[in-house]
Amino acid sequence: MAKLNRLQMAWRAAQDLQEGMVVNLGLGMPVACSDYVPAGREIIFQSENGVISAGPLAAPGAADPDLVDAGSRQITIAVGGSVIDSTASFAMIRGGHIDVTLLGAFEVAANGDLANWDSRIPDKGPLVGGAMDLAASAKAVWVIMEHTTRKGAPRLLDRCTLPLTAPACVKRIYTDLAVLSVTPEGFVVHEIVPGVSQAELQAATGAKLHFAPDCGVLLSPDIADAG
Amino acid sequence: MAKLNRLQMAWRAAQDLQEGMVVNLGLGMPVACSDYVPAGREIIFQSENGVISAGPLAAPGAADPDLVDAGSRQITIAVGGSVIDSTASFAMIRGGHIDVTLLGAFEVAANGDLANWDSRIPDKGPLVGGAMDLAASAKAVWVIMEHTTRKGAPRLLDRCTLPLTAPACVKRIYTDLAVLSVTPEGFVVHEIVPGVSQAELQAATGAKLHFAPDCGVLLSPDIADAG
Amino acid sequence: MAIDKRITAVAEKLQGIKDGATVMLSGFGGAGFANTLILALRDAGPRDLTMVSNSATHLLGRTQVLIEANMVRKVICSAARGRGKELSPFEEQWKAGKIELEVLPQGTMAERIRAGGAGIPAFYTPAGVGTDLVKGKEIRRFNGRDYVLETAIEGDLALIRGDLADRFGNVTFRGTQANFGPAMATACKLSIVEVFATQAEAIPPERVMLPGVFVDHVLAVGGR
Amino acid sequence: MAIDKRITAVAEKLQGIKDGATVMLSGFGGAGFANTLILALRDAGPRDLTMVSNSATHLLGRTQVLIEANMVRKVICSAARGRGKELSPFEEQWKAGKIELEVLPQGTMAERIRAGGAGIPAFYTPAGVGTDLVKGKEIRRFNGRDYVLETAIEGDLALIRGDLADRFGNVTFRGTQANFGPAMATACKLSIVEVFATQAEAIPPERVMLPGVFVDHVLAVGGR
Repeated sequence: MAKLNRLQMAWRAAQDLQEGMVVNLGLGMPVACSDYVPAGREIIFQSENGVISAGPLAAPGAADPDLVDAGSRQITIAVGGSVIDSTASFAMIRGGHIDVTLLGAFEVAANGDLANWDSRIPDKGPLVGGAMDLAASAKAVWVIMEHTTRKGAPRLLDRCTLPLTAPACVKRIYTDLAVLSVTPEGFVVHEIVPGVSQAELQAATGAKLHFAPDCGVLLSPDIADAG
Repeated sequence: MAKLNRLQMAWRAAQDLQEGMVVNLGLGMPVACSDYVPAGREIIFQSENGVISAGPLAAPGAADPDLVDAGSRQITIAVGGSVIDSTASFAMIRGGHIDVTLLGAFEVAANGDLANWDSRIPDKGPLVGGAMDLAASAKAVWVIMEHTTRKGAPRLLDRCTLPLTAPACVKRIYTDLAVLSVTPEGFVVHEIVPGVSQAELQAATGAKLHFAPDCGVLLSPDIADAG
Repeated sequence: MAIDKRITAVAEKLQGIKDGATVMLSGFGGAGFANTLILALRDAGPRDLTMVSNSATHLLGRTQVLIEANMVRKVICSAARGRGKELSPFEEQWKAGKIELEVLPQGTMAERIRAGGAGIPAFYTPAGVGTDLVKGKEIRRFNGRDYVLETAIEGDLALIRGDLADRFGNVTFRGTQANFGPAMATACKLSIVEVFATQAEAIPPERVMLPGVFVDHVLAVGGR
Repeated sequence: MAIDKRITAVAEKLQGIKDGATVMLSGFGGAGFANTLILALRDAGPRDLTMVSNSATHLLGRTQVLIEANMVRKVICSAARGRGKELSPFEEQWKAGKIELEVLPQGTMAERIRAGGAGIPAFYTPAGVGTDLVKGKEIRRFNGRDYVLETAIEGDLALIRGDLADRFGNVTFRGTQANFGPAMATACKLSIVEVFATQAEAIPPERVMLPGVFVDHVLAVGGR
């Protein structure tokens, strides 16, 4: 069984980003996607603190503490980019001008419910950030997440057990085992990593899986994940 | 009886604008006020199409059709000014960031009701513009208007007869006969032009006038009104 | 293939505008009218349009060519009065009952358009409360003051005038060209901007006044 | 005497900030924190503050000095979680019931602040609908979708970081310094901006990012 590592998951999701799309990348695995966009494809990476078209991380020595993305990383502005304030940035998000938001998740339900903001850590304060605005209003919500918890419990469920970020919003899911979409019938599997059977994938999932007629193999290049 | 002409009325109102005030001037007599601000006093003249700090009209030959005020006049930007879009301009207006708006009026009532947008011209379309936003939200609404109609009927009334722009908003009125304020008790007269008695002013007014204890003489320099 | 929103002709881009569409036209006082695009829309000829424009009748803007061509079924504006005593083309058709009119306080109109682009379905505003203009609309009290509920306006097509544009669709404005343009671009399914000139090279970040995210096509027409 | 909003010391300007005041602090991810002004506010010492800031706990911003000084009664933010497993100063006081928390979707927070400065008492938004965060709030359906009613947030004091300012109070921002700053400036009775440098000469119109109309005082503190 060839589970993808975190960077490979980001790579796989990045392959589905199309020229000219306006894309918001969430913290964690999603932000790594910008490193794996196919060469020559121009994507507008929006960051909710007001960056329109974030470029690569700033080179050491050239980093500017006044220029950061929503993950507080010191970045650059891509050619053609600009900066707006928070109200304008969320007007853009809320108004449906983000083609895809790629978010991490704790759980996703078969109806597209997303839980990614409150994992119920005792005493730690809640962290909402921009996830609810993005999940509610992006044209498409895609999720990158491990298929199961570290203990092997499924994260793709009939119903979420954790507090929701937004109901019925997730359209596509990239896990370390498979690529799935959320349809009116529930989860549909489009690709599975080599060495995992449909039955094994179903066993790792907390909701009924449907398999696309052209369900294929989820392949990714070797990418070392130091993280 | 020394009625003020239109430019003298504008002059009188301009004397009450204080250093640093943010002031919006309506079409007609109000826009003339900017010509009569006492020397050395800096006023920020906002125009609702997005001009923050309009300067004088553009010189002939230097006029730029892309730079106009809300009266479609080709203007300049004053030192320290800038330009914003309509949504930002009305956010500024609606949010109470205009210290004074000086508007023309057909009628004002003793409770401060303002009627200045619909004079019921048959078949002509209605013209609201920014007056309702300004009247509803400026910190102070001042009016410049002739005391009576051309036929001598009063424009300062117990109740407006024309459709309202906003209720109970007017604070101060500059007419060709007097300077008045609107108080919880009704109209209070502060200055009257030479040669007009309190009784004559009352006779030209459609609501009871109160006279301030220090009611003075309304004087203005000679200004020729070509209009 | 890189992002390139520059076009050399607009007719084809307007073919998808159907009868009954809502069209937003920027412009205020002679500044910011996309007159080239408006004429192209007249030539495209969709009918029963709802026209959203600050004024139904402009002296310098060409908004009334759509009215004169009998393409407009409804006007949403803040100013519907033509200059002078004779009736404007809008007033003629309005008087004859051929055009419906929704007249709004200018700030309410601007904010409703912004709301349309910003995912806000409705908001409360003080403008117009206590006047005939809000008859039939919901009034609600917050902190001891009455406000009127106003809903978002969205459109099918925005025709906007700017100064410069780059291949990403980033736009700058001169003077007071912007006025309703940026908000209209956010509120419409298809947003086209005519500019003095276009360039392949990106406009510097700090000079961008309307981000290309909100713009579909830019057309250089000269005429600064 | 001309308009001049430049100040050389801020302590006196903060004397009017009373116990129970609402204070807005700009800043996001290390950019745009008015750390000099925040320390001055700590020294001024008003108590029972409501602190409006994107994050209750910043690594690079000094927002938590107000919390550590026991000056904050309530926090309105979108992020209340400290990094690492140990509790942040905010989390300690929150856990102990000493600080009330109102956590909002970041866009809702930004729009509520904008509304406070723009004379909009309330608006509807889709963010948070169907989640625990909108419990007790009014839900209303527009065009077949549910939205939540959110009200404006206004403040007594905004402390903002910019780059350059002129005597009119016009401000520019570098990089992503702006974030919540411009909206906060519009929403507060008193708005103070610390900048790298001030100048008597006016900032050119096309470079102004926060108009001086919304700014009461500007203080040069260096530190670019």
